[in-house]
Amino acid sequence: MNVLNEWAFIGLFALLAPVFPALPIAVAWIFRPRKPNVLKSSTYECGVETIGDTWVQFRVQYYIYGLIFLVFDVEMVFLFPWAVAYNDMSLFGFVAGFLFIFLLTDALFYAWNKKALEWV
Amino acid sequence: MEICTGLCALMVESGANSGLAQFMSLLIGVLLVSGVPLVTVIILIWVERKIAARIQDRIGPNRVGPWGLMQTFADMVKLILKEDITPTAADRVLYNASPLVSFASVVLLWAVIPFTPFHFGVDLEIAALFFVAVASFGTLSVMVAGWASNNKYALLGAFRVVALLVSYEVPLVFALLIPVMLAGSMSLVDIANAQSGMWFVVLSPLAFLIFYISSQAETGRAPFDLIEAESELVAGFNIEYSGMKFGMFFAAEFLHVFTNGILMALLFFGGWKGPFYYESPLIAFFWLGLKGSIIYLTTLWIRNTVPRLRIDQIMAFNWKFLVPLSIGNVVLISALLKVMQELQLSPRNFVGASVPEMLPTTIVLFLSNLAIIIYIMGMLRKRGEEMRVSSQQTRRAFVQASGSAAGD
Amino acid sequence: MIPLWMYLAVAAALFSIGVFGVLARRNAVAILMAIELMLNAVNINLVAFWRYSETNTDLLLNGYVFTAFILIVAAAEAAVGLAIIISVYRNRRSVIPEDAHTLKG
Amino acid sequence: MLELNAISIGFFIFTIFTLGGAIGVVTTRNLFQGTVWLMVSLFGIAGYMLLLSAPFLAAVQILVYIGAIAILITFAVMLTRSVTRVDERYIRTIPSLIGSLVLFLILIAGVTIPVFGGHEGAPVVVKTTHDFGLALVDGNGYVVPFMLASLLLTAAMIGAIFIARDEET
Repeated sequence: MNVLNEWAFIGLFALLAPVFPALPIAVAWIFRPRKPNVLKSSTYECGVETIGDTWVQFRVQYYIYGLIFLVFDVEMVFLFPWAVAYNDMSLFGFVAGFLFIFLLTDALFYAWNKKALEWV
Repeated sequence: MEICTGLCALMVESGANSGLAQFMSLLIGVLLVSGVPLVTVIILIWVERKIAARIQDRIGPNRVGPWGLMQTFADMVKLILKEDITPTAADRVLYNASPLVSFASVVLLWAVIPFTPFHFGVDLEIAALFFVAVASFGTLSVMVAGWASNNKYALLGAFRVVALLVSYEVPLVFALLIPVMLAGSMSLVDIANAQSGMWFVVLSPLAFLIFYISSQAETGRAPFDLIEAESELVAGFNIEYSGMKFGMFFAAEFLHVFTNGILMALLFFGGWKGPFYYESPLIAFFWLGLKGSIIYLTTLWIRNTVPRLRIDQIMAFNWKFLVPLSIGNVVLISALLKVMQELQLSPRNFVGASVPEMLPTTIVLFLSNLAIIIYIMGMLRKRGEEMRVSSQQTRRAFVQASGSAAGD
Repeated sequence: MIPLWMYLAVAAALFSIGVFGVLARRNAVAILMAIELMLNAVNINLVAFWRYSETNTDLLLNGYVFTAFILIVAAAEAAVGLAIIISVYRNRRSVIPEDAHTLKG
Repeated sequence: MLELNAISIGFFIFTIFTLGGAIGVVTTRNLFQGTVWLMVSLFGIAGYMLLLSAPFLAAVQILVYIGAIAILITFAVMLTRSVTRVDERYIRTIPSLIGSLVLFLILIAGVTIPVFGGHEGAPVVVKTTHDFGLALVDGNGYVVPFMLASLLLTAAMIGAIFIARDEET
């Protein structure tokens, strides 16, 4: 079983996976009643007609959470290989990994100090 | 997977085209493996409803079939016969694609789950990372669903869900780093095999707890389900969905919870390891299923008993507590492990290590984790007390103020 | 086996599309997305060259590390770039780069 | 010239994904759809990395782009999209189109005309994640990039938070 064959399996799986939910939806599409009217197909908000756009103003806090998440997620690019090879490293391996994590934790504490983690 | 290879050989022998035979055997393998989650989800829906009912002192589904076992099929018929409304303002393509992606991303996770040491879809070298990467499609589908509905509440709900999902992914991944580090591999088969001496949950209970809590949040279950809050809000990002498409979001959530249970059994509880697991693959499969189910049942228990948290509490709990704790745990475990290895007290490779070989490592790691847990519990208790006292004072002041106002 | 030049051709096409997006789009976020496309075209090239390079044991991981590094740079660029766009939007109510001309002499 | 097998089929599919998604990004009017197109395109690139036997990079590509950058871009789109709408998509369309076409032709000529030696060989050993991890902390390896990456991310995070935060809070 070589590497590419494994991924062929995953690829086929990924192609087939959406079919499973699509099948019942397709069956439902055949059987379901279809009686749309203007009121039924309008946006379901609070009974009153929708005013204005969906583009309400969002708070910057969402972006800041996304940002911190992005940084920690990207960090995994290096941390996962580091963890995989960890058992075969010397003490220096630990020191390097520690420095790496420490620098990033710094940024987290900066955000904490600046009250950027607060959901106001 | 040997089934596939064997089948392939058989087909080639009987004179079939080798490329076609390979493709057919792959296809059969895919259908076999993907059958497991699809069958499971049908049972899960019944289990979840029954248990929720029992906890709430109800009987639950009991009409269709024995013990209501056929309830799921009745539900499916109902969902099929429901009218499926697509709002006129919605973005049609994305609106319809989103439930498909949501369910497919969870089913796809099962491609890498090993059922026994030798029966699995594929044993990827990067399976752990694959899990996190594929789960991110689920996050994206939530976002797309919320936006494509073109509804203010759906969009707001989707944003809150996504903010929560991405926040809790950070401690989840850091906790995932610990089994990967201890086993020295990202393959789930290797990780389970490396626990022959000692389960990783004993080596680092803290990592398991963090993983457990954040996967509870990742699946949007109570106490982290404010974003959906079925009984109070009108539902979150899936407000505009109806009929089978809504059912798909629901089924995906149920399946995801169980998948997480199986994953935790593999990462922390030795997977299929148990008495006599090497005798027969069925026994190995039984152990994995048992462990996964127990973890799954505890999540149901929590879901039905713990009250919801406010969104600011959820976020503060994650960023100010779980994330620093999980990072600290990684640093602590890696430091102790390296010291033990340098002192020759710990094996460099846990695969096949016996219990006595693992003992010093286990004791040191377990005690250090335990110390941290006790310390944190004390800290939390103190903090909780402070909050309780201050809230009581506020209430008393309020009562006094309103009482004097009434007296006037 | 796919010949190397096919990967490079795809990367070239991707890079050109990205360049077009950067030059022609007006919205700053769209420009940022086009920049991501260009960075990823470079990534295809790096991985392809890594895979097809002559065997040289010392340099076997260069392409790998480069690619990982570009991922990181792309992430940092997206984070800071979008933050700047949000900040400019907050002050000037505009996401068109031409509108941010305070520093023009 | 190309035999029909899993790799060439995969290459074909991923090319459609990559280039189709890229064209979607630069032509769509709606920025949210643009983000989805970008993800389609980057998914195709992850597929290329698989074909080039770098599954780790492929997974990371999906993790970072679809998992994180897509979310971030969407948040930014929503944050900047409520008051003004940019009605025209393009400025200086024709010159940019010509410029990028010329660039494309030059690049295509560069990759198809083998000026810089034509040999191609696959490395004997395909390195694994494990070797990558070891090289990261090897003093002769990539320990400096490893640390620099951390520094870069820290700087980016602090800078972005500083810029994006509301001044009044």
